Amino acid sequence: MENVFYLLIPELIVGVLGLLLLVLGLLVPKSETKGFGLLALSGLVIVFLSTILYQGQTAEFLGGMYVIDPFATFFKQLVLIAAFLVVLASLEYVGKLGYHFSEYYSCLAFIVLGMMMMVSAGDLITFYVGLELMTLTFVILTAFEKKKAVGTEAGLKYLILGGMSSAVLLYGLSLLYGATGTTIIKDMVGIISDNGIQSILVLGMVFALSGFAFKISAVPFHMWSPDIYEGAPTPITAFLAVASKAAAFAVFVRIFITALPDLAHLWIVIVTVLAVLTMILGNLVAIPQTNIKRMLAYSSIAQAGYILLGLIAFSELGITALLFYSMAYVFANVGAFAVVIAFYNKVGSDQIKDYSGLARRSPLLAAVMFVCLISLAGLPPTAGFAGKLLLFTAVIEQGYVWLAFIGILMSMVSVYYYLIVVKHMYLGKAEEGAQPVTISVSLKTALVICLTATIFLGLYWTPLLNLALQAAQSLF
Amino acid sequence: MSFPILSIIMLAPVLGALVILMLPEKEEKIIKITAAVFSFISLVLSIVIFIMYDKSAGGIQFVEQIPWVDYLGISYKVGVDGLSLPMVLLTSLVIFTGVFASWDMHNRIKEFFIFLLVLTTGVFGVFISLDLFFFYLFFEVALIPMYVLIGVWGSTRKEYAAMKLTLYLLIGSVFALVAIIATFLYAAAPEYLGFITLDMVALGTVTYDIAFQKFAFLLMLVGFGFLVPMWPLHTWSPDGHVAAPTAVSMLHAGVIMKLGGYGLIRLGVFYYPEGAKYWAPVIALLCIVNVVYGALVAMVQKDLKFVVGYSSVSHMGYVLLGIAALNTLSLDGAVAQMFAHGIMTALFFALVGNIYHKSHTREIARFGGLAHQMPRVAAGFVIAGLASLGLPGLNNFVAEFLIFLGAFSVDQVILGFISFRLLAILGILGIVITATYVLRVVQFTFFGPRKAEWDHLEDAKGIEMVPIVILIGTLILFGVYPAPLIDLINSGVEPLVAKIQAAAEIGGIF
Amino acid sequence: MIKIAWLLPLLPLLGFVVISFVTKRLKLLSALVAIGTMAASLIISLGIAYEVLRDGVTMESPVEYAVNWLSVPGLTIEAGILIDPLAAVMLIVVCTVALLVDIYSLGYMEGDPGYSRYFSYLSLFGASMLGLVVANNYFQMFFFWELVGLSSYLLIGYYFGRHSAVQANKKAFIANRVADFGFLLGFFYLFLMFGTFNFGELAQAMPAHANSAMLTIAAILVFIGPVGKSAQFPLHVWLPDAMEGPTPVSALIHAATMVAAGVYLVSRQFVLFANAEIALLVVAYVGGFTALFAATIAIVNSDIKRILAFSTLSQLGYMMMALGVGSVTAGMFHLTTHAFFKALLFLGAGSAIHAVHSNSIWKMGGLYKKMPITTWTFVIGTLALAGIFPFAGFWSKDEILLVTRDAGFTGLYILATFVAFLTAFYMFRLIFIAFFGESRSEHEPHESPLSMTVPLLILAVFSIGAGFIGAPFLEKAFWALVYYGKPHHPVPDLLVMAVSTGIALSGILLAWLIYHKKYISAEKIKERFLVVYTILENKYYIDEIYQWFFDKVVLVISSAFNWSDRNLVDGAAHGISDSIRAGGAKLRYIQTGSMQNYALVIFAATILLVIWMAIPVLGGI
Amino acid sequence: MTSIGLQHYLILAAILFSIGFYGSVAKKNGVAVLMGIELMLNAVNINLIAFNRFLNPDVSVGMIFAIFVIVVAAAEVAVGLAIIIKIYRERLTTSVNDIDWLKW
Amino acid sequence: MVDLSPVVFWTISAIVIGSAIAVISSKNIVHSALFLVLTFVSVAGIYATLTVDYLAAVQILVYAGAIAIMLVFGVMLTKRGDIRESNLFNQYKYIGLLIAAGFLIMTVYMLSLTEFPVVAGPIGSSVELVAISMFGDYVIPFEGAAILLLVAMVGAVMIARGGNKKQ
Repeated sequence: MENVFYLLIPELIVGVLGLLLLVLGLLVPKSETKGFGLLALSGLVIVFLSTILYQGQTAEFLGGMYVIDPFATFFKQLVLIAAFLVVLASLEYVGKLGYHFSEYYSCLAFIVLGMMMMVSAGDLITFYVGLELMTLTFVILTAFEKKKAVGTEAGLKYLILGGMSSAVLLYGLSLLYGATGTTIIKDMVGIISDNGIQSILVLGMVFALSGFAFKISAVPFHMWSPDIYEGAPTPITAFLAVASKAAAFAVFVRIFITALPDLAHLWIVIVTVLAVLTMILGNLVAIPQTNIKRMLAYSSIAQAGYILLGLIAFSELGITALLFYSMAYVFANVGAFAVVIAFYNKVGSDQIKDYSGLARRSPLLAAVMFVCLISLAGLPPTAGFAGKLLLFTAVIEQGYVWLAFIGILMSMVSVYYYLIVVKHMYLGKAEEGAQPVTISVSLKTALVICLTATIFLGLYWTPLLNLALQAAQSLF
Repeated sequence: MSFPILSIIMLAPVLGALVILMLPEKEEKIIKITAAVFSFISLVLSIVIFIMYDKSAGGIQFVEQIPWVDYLGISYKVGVDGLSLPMVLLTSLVIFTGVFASWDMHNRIKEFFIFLLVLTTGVFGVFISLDLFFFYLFFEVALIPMYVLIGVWGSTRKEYAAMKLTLYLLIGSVFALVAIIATFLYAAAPEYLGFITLDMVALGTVTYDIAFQKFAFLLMLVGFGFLVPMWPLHTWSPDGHVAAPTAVSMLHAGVIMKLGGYGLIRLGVFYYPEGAKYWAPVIALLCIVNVVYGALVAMVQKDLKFVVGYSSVSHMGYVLLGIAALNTLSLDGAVAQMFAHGIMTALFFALVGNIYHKSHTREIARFGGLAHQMPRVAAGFVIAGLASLGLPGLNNFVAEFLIFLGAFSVDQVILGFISFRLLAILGILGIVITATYVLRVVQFTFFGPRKAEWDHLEDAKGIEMVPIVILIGTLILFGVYPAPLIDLINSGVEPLVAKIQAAAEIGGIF
Repeated sequence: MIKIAWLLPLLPLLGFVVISFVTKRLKLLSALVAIGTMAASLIISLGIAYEVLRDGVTMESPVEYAVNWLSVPGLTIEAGILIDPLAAVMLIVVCTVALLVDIYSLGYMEGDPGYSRYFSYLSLFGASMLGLVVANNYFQMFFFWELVGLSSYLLIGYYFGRHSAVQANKKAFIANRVADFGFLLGFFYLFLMFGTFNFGELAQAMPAHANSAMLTIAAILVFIGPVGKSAQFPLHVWLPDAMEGPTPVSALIHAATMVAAGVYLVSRQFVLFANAEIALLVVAYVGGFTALFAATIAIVNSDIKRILAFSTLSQLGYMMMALGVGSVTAGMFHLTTHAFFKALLFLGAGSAIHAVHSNSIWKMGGLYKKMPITTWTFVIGTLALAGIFPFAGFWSKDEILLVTRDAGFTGLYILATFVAFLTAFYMFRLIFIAFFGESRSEHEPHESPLSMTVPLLILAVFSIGAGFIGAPFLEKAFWALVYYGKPHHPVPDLLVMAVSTGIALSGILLAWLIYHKKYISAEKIKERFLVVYTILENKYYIDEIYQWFFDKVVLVISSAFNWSDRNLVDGAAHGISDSIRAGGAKLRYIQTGSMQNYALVIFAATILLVIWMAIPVLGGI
Repeated sequence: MTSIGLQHYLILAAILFSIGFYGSVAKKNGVAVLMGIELMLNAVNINLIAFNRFLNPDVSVGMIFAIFVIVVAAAEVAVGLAIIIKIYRERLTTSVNDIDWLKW
Repeated sequence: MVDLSPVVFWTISAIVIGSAIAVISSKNIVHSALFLVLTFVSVAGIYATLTVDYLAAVQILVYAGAIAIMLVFGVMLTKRGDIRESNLFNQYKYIGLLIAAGFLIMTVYMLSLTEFPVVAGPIGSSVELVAISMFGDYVIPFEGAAILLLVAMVGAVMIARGGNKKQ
């Protein structure tokens, strides 16, 4: 066997980073807190750079257990970008927290590791372990905050619902294993076409799909997510909404496209139904929300519906669109959550009505929020539009015009509740004596990155599109 | 590549916005001057291309092209022809005058001009884009800032109106977007182009299947119908006009609504001539509702801006009538009407804004005899009103004349006893109703005995006169000597008509 | 001079521009600009007339030149000049009256704050009217047709501070709009049939379609234009109200020139009507009816300007009737003479009003002592109008009666003769009440200044002499110049002359008896025919009918549409958005907060999917 | 009595899974809910091992999978109990019924 | 075919299901925990019937030994009120039953439709195979699982230390 373990360097660095942070937390005195964040940041940058080294490479090792291909690399980079932005957005938050500095960043690093394992997983076991590493660590980060009962509640809900859903997922995976006799994803397809479609396979597929639908929070498997998004610390919510969803999508796509194309006629209809329900319900329920995190949670649910369109198209273009949109979604959603974080840090409220007059109190926050919401709504000139254009093109290409219609109409519904936020920010009047909202440098950096990326990718999307295309081609 | 004049026209406003972004908020004067200067650049260059455009050659000129996204065949491609050039000129005129019409504003000036200029870039972009991606991109860029502009600086139920307007227009754009995607996917099929492209010119060379045309044109019709606005999709427009601040009303009624007509011609009729023929009867019926209904509703409005708002609904019906008739004269007229109505309605809103700014009311019943205090405003308003009712010597007349003549010459029965000609007659009747409500408003607002209540109102003077003079000048210039404008438009309409004539004979929907 | 005919409209237009933007504050200079440009136009007109006579320009061989104003495939619109004797006559009439009115206004408008504005409007009117006269195609005609309407609108509403004035100008404009609607449709039809607007080209093409239904429809539609502009029944309502404008304006626009434009239009393209017999009949009967209709109203009116206005209506009806029976010559001849004496009458009335500050004839009386020039010129004008030999009206009216009878329209002939009687009667009623008898004025009347009386005198000369240009005993007169088809030399018919003169004199006599000598009590007659009187006094309630139509039909429909717009159209939109919002508000409660509930939903959904996949009918295996 | 085959094990697993599921949704006590999840995971393990044993006994993929499942289950229980303890301290209850502050 | 006494299988299965039902139905959480241990042990018995001895041992050690004890600790630490009423059903008693039954029925139905290509044959030394794989092909998930346990440990401490008493 050729020695290709050097391809694991990114994973190794992340793992070492997590452990290092954990150990340093025991050694360094409590007063030295800033260092952890910066260490985490620089570590993530290094990891990101190391993934760039493997750009475009394809390799498998350990008998197909682990796969490095552009698809995986794309998602790894996506996760790393999200993590980087979240760490930037967390610095101030953690600083205020006053405890668990090192553990916090180390957990983030382990989440990243879990996600990287997931997206690179070539077999079900690796995927499962990565998934659980990610989920469990998220549970910890959701619930660890002291004096915050909703956080604990969210953690419990996530743990129990996540546990139950992964039991179902696991049940499904066990059936897939039973039906094919292997856990290597890319070996399955051959066996399935030899054996034909058995009912156990279908059962396994449905259970697995149910598990994935849970992770990407597609309606009606979404029910956990608004509560957890609302209860979790906001940086974690951002990370959860963006990266965990993206990682789940990565595996979802990899398994269903690579292993189960013979069942496509079955799962595409299911996914279509889920996508429609997701787009409709997510957007409708977001309308009456008064808490911005919860509103963004529902909007994230709806976004998953759009991303599913790429899978429904089941084509190179569709997957490209899915990848592109996921990346666009990272910047937009993290940007929006970063504004929420910055606002919460200063004002201590997540209520939409408290955003009144934000445009006067902090033009930057308002502008970033505005642009990010526009991107989430899929309007030009933002990355969200480019992504949605690709998605809708992909589904219309496959003849699902009605689906595109529902999608676009629902994104117009989403404009309504996004505009409510804009309304408060720009049209509303701040209370008497409201101070300008100051933003820390790190948050400002995150905000500006999100803003720039969202607009740049909306105007000039060739580079990202090419990356996504390369990634999508590696699957087919 | 030669001098990128179109790109500069388009980008000048957004550059202005960037400059303003750097300026401190307190320097209101400098901000306004900056806005004026950058919009003036656009104006001058628009006039330059208006003059330099080679009408005898026709076609698309001043083309700039930069590859953008190869995978989807997207390129940054801009250019103008006889359809878009008048719109570009219109936009630059309206924005330039709009800046001056906002000279008296003092509330959050900096943000206002930033949004306004970004919006303007969007509008320019739509008109010059020759690539569907950029077309749609600019289209939306032109819509989004509207929400904030109306919501923050507006009046009278501004939040409601802003939301309504934005949602209506966005929903309209949904239909257009689906049609756009369907079109380029369709054209990419091997039997047509064989490669995927969003180049509007290349897509125009494809002959689409009739069933597809019917479907796609309907989408375009509904989509752009929201913008035009076509009855019954129109209710956003009076509310929006009323709520918007002066410059936005001007830009909005003057230009944004034209995006609908422009889009319908440029994308709808041009790509799907058969579809257009199929749906023309529906357009014709609805547009007459627009004309007559809009005019009648305008008659009983109590708010000056509502009158103008509904008059826009009515007048844009003529544009649709011109499109429905699908012949050279009517299409010439439709484009000319978009131009003329844009100027006219901008003038209206500039004047109403002027009055409102000073009197803080727009209720017609409270006014009366304002001509005593504000003779210049009154004169301007009367001229705008005369333009609105299609008086010869003003640009609108030429446009309406062409539309009527074009529509009148269509010999087609639509439904039962309703023929195209009858609808054209009803349309012409619309100008009688227009005369009635315009003169009523003029009478109740400006004429009659002097009211001491309004003695504090000052007449327009100095910088306030800039928009009034420019807009009236344009109306008269192209009213008395329309040949440059109409020839230009015609050079753009000719290929369109050739396409319509080449299209298969297909009956209307009924 | 014909070569520079295009200057005709441009000069006054220049005057308009100069006054509006340059001399606005210099009142006298403004007036001089207006007068100067109009005088220049008059000189050009005279030059043109001279050349027409010298070069033998006839109706068949007009001088025409044009440039393309607008040209798109399928449509060419020219801006052109068409000079033939008809146009030349009209030019002279317009320029002369306009110049005199301009001069008159110098004095009449003295001290008015809007002096410059007034003269700018007059110049605008001059430009539009001259442009209309020289037009060589329908489009250009329509163009200026509307502009004269605009000038009329502006001038009627000159006193914009008065409710009645702005009400009147609105009414005038709308009535004209309605008419123009027909006009526009009419020449659209012509364009559809022949593909051109040019008079000459149309004239050549029309005979091929003589009396076709389409041509008839086109002719009738075109005629609606003149019905409005020349205030024929039923669109006459605006003209009496138009008297709200300054009196010189009434003289110029609403008596002499603009209202005659309708007659001019019909004459201009008479070939259209000649080839549509039914349309021609319509013209004749509408004209005849209007002549009678207006004259009856004039009998009971007490406003001096309105009496003159109704008289104008009546006389325009005469002209239309003359055209309708086929004689362009008679119609245009009457137009010419009428222009002078009616202008005279209006200016005289203006002079009187100026003196007594009232329009009511009952507030005047005995003016002949204080205002001799006004009075006697007024009497001359009245005699001309009544058609007393040898005043101008006699010749032209006689010719109309003659051609009507000759064309076989006996009914119309009798009607016209009766109208002549009525005319004489109501005009002398006016004279006797307003200028003779007791003075009832609250003011001390005095003779008007020179700038006002000189035009009166000049016009009086025309009122006496203008008739001779068309007198039947002349060998080469008006009839030889202005005609349709071939010139028709009217043979003087003594019977017609005698009857008309006699009947006019009897009208005068009756008026004298009733209003001067008071042998017959006007009150008694009034009481006796109270119903008739009331109807006449209320002008046959036409205004009320229109008002009712507007208030109860148009406004009601408008309000209904407005309501539906707010409630149905918008209501539907609100309904959709509200239901979406309500849907969201309801759906949020499925999120109960209980995690076991969530788990149940998730598993239930999973099972449903399994069931779905297990049933082949639903697409499962 | 027929010989015991793969189906029997799979059905046993399915029953155990259903019971586990029922326990985790129908019990109030948070610890009982965790117990239910453990039962479900055990059911999966039975599945995995049965498949491994009956279908391809020569490689031990299913067993390894099962071991990882056990590891994860252990970790999950640890974290779960920690959270239950924390929530108990905060609200003095372990009844998941009462934990519904976050909703709508 | 594996030589196996059906009687053993049926017996153990009955214990598994019976004790699992007892876990659910017991009103006392401590009893539930004890039944859970029984279930775990009997599942180990099932493994044994499959001749997977190694996993049977792991099952007893980890589940019955560690997890069940941890759960009992959890019960004790959160003890409150009457222990005999500590494990009651909630409002989803019936609907939960319905869905669980539906789940069971559908799963069994689908399983019954499938033909399995059963490969008879003795299993190799399970411990050996597992050990080789664990540090061979499965090294990445193995390391991942290690980190997972570490994180779970750290996290459990982080969480359990937080939270303050609140009446």
